[in-house]
Amino acid sequence: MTDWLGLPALASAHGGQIDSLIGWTHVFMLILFVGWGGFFVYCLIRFRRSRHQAANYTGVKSHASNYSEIGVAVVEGILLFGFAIPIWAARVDRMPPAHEALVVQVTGEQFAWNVHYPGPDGVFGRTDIKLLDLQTNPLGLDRSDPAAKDDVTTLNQLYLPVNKPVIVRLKSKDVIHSFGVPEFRVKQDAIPGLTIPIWFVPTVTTAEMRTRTGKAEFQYEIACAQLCGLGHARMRGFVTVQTAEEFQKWLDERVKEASEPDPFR
Amino acid sequence: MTSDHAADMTGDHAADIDRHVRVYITVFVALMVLTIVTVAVSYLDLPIAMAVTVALLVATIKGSLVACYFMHLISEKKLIYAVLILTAVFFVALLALPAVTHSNGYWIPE
Amino acid sequence: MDIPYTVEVRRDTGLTNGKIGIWLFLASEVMLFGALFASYILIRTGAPSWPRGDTILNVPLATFNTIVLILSSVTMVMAWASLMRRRFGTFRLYMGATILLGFVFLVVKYFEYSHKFHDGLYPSTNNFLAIYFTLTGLHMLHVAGGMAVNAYFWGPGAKLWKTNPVWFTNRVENSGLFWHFVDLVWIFLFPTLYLL
Amino acid sequence: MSEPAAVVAHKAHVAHEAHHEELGFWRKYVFSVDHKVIGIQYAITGLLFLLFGFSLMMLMRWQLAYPGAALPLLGTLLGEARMPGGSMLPDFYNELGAMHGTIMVFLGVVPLAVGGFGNFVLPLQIGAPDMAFPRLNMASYWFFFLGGVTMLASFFVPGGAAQGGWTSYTPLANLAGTGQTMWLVGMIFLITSSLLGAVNFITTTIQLRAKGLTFMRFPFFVWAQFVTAFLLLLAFPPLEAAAVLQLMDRLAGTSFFLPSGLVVSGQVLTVAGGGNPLLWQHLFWFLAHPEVYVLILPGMGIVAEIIANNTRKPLWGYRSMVYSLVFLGFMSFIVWAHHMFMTGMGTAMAAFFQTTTMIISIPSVVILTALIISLWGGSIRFNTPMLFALGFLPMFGIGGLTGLPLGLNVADIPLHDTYYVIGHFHYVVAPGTIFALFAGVYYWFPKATGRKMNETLGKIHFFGSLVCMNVIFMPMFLMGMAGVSRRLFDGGAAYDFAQPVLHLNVVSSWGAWILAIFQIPFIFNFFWSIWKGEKTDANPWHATTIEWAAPSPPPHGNFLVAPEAHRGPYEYSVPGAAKDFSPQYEA
Ligand code: HEA
Ligand code: HEA
Ligand code: CUA
Ligand SMILES: [Cu+2]
Repeated sequence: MTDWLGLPALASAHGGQIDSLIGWTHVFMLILFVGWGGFFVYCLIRFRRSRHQAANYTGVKSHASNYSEIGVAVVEGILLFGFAIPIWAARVDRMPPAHEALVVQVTGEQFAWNVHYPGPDGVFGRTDIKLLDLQTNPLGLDRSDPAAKDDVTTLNQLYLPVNKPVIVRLKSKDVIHSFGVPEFRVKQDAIPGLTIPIWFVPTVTTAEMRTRTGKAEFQYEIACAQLCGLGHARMRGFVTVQTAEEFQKWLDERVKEASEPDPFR
Repeated sequence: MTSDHAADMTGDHAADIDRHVRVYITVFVALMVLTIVTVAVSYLDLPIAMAVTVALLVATIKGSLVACYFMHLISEKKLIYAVLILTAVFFVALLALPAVTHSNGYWIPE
Repeated sequence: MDIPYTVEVRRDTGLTNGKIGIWLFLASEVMLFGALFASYILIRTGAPSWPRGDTILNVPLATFNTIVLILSSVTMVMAWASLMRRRFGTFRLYMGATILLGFVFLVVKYFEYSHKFHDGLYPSTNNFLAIYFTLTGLHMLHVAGGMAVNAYFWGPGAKLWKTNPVWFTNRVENSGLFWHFVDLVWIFLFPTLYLL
Repeated sequence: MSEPAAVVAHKAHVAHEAHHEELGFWRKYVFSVDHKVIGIQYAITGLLFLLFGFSLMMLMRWQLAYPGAALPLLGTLLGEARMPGGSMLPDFYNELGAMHGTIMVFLGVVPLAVGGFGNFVLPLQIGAPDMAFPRLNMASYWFFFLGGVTMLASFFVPGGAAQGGWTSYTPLANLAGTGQTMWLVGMIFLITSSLLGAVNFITTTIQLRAKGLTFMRFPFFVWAQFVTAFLLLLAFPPLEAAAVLQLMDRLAGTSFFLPSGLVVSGQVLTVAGGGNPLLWQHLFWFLAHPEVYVLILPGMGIVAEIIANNTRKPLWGYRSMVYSLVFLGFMSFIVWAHHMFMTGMGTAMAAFFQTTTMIISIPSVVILTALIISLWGGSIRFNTPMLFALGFLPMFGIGGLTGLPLGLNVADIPLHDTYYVIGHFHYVVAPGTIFALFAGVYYWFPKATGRKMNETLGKIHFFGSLVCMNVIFMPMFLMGMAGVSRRLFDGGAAYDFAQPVLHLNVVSSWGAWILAIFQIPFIFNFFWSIWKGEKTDANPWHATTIEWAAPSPPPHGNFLVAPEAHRGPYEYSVPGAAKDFSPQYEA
């Protein structure tokens, strides 16, 4: 119903509402534009000098315009209180409890996305900027902390299970970035000094999206939407949505790697 | 009224200038007293909320005294009032700004 | 060609151009300091801990300065009143006093600042000092500006008294309005920075 | 007829000018205190800055259309530091972007719309001899000039000009180089200039109105300037404060905008911390939203004047337009956070700012509707000013309407910081405001020079620009919908999801370059007409407002006989009147 808008293929549970709101708003805009535009053009043709020598001092007498303006106000009111505000409330106030969702921390930096899974214990290990090292430990994760032992970190690769609520806790190390995934209809600034949680439910696996779009190498992309310096255009991450099993398998392997004693550490 | 003075400085105005001057002196005394009060109160080490209210209250009184008498707002023209009321409204909007930022975000500050 | 209502008031508004002009300017100043106060509140309420002003700053000195500035406001308004009474001599005295008091304020502030720097306390030390130096610094600029204007009316500008006393009186009143505003700002700065 | 009277007046005036004030070249044309000269200085400087800002954008459009490709000849001229081998570096792209925005808004449109038209037309329209504070007026121009020079100079400091966008978001701006400091200093100059101007405009409008010119007899343009002046007066100081704070952060090492624990490229930032990046955004948008109405209101004023004049009938619903205008100005102070929907605001705050944003759209609808209805029953003359004024209406319509989805923050989620936003506001400022300003130039040119601009060239300029503007900006909505972020130095080439719409970048770019070609007739027309244009009398358009009572060009002091207002501003085609216009200034 909203294909005509040219939005990217939809792949999240809440996205439908957003699309239809955008859709209806644009229908409303089109009606206004065509309505007003039609009247406008008609006036230009009918009242051009050559055809209408003497202007009419009073012009329009009817109050139709007042009604149309009230109409505009009413429609805007409906879009606002009927849709926009409630949907936003759902985004913000009805965040699922952590135990029902996959919680993952995504930290933006110039110019990459650091992904951090708490691992089986569901607890994020301590991080400390003193331990931070661009190559080996970009998050400054303190491996000596028991909670950190099973933590998994990746760079620019966000793996998610399909049809399960995901809570992404957004952070930033340096400047403001913005975490946007067009197909999920999510976008949120990552602001240094704050941790901002957002949630959504991916509904289409990467594999399925590949068959749907017919693009063999299709990938969900994380696009940084906030100017963050010269690498802004290249601050690109990837989301891989898998079935619950595939995802569990992937996570277990990473956990194993992480907890294995590493001679270099 | 002040600008009317300015407009025509006839003898009989001199009289109410004297009245003005007396007012200025009283206001000056009041300001002094209030200054002492704020400082004194600050040494009482009241709980912060209390201290803030008292300090700002006193400051506001002092401020209004200056504005009303030294700046003659007490007897100013409608137009000036209009401008200042408008400003006051936006000033409030501006002060609401911090509240906006802290009170209503869904972030977890560190 | 000269502009109407620079000297005489316009009937329907009852005001001269200068009077409206200065008040509009003050309105914008209110928004300027308002924004800075808002920033102060935001930073402070966001901070885990905040020092009480008197633990870092010198309250007695500031109290003295407050008194100085209030005094200068009185002398300022007296200067205007003397013009209203057509006593140019006393105007010179009061105006001179106003400028002098302004100068005293700056000197005291200079000592406060240099003492802080001497103790290694800079704007960069913490946000309390940052906001303190920013607000008082900006206020000092205003004091200096006011002094400059007053000095002008005390000295060269005073020529106008001979040719157009009414206009001169209006201009002194307007520069007075600015001076009182600067005083007014300090009346709020003093408790917020030093006492809370 | 007023012409003879005016001409006589003019002669007489010149005569008496001769013996009482003889100003030298500098006092007369450079450091002039005459509002008309200052207005023209503002206008020319503004137009030049518009052209410059446009040129910056044409460079960017090359990079957007052909990312990484070497720009023939010009590219190499710009030097290795900016465009090695002629292909653009991302930092240079960011410089151009930030400066394009800053220059267009603060050095182009505002100086032309407010400084130029406001200064030149407003005192004439209210029958004043000059501004209330002529010296202040001159000061305000020179502050603006200083600001402009500072901004231009910033291109040549090490590290180049500001790169943080015209919004200069912190902490990015804190970390940027010297150019950012220059930007802040430049802004402080520009703000000072605007504040002085605003004080002057408001005082002038209130105090120097001609006898009988009540507020409800004001031309709509005067109302627009009046409201605009209040926006400038009360919204600019917070940005000034913000600029001071950022300067402190940059120069005195404070951290108003820097939270604790920042790590920049692996290095822990050694600052006190404890600041708040959102503080900057609040202070910036507290100005910048009112600012966008500063960009549009004078334009609306100009369009209203021209529509009334060329429909030869009164504006329909003048009163409701005025009330809407005032309401619009007031509301514009409490919608600012709709630019910050994605910073993580809770339900209550989001609801508040969405609601105010929807409310503020209504007065715009009312004004636009009134303007369109005013066409009904008119006897419409399609001269160049009118064409641009008419073009403004649907273009602003598109821009304004696309503001609505942005104002609903749920809908804003996919659209925020994409090219949809770029499309939205360019429709209001480029084919919107810029068209209105062009209309104004063509309309008041005879008043300023005593000569008309050429109609044929004008029509070429209009139709060419109209087409190109849409070719440039319409594709941006599609790119935005597809999710392409703004401020990408490669126009989105790095992203797979952007591939289907990338070709639109090429379309936009060619649109922009061809638009430039269609500006040539205008520039030529402008200068040619100053000397060679068709001579005109005091009131070539048979208009009713008071500026046309003064001779063209008006002498120093404008009117010899102080004009009086005897009726409303737009008494055209009054039933039973001798001619089809009854000027305000004729008894
Ligand atoms: C002149 C400038 C101008 C104007 C007038 C507007 C007008 C409006 N703007 Fe716009 N806006 C900007 C300039 C402007 N804007 C800029 C510069 C930005 C980006 C800043 C940045 O991030 O860099 C921006 C960004 C912006 C955002 C933030 C988007 C984001 O970053 O995610 C929002 C969100 O609410 C918004 C909303 C609106 C609304 C609701 C209006 C309303 O006032 C619009 C009301 C008007 C109408 C509803 C049209 C009515 C007309 C008709 C119906 C008649 C049609 C006529 C015919 C067909 C003949 N604008
Ligand atoms: C008033 C504001 C204004 C105006 C008029 C314009 C006009 C134009 N803008 Fe701009 N633009 C902005 C304000 C404006 N812009 C802002 C604020 C941004 C955001 C910056 C940021 O990201 O921070 C932006 C960003 C922006 C981008 C996005 C860049 C990015 O996100 O990476 C693009 C892309 O195409 C663009 C293009 C254009 C084009 C093609 C025009 C054209 O319409 C240009 C039209 C200009 C003219 C037609 C000039 C007319 C003048 C003359 C002909 C002079 C005659 C001279 C004499 C007679 C002496 N602009
Ligand atoms: Cu990160 Cu843009
Ligand atoms: Cu806005």
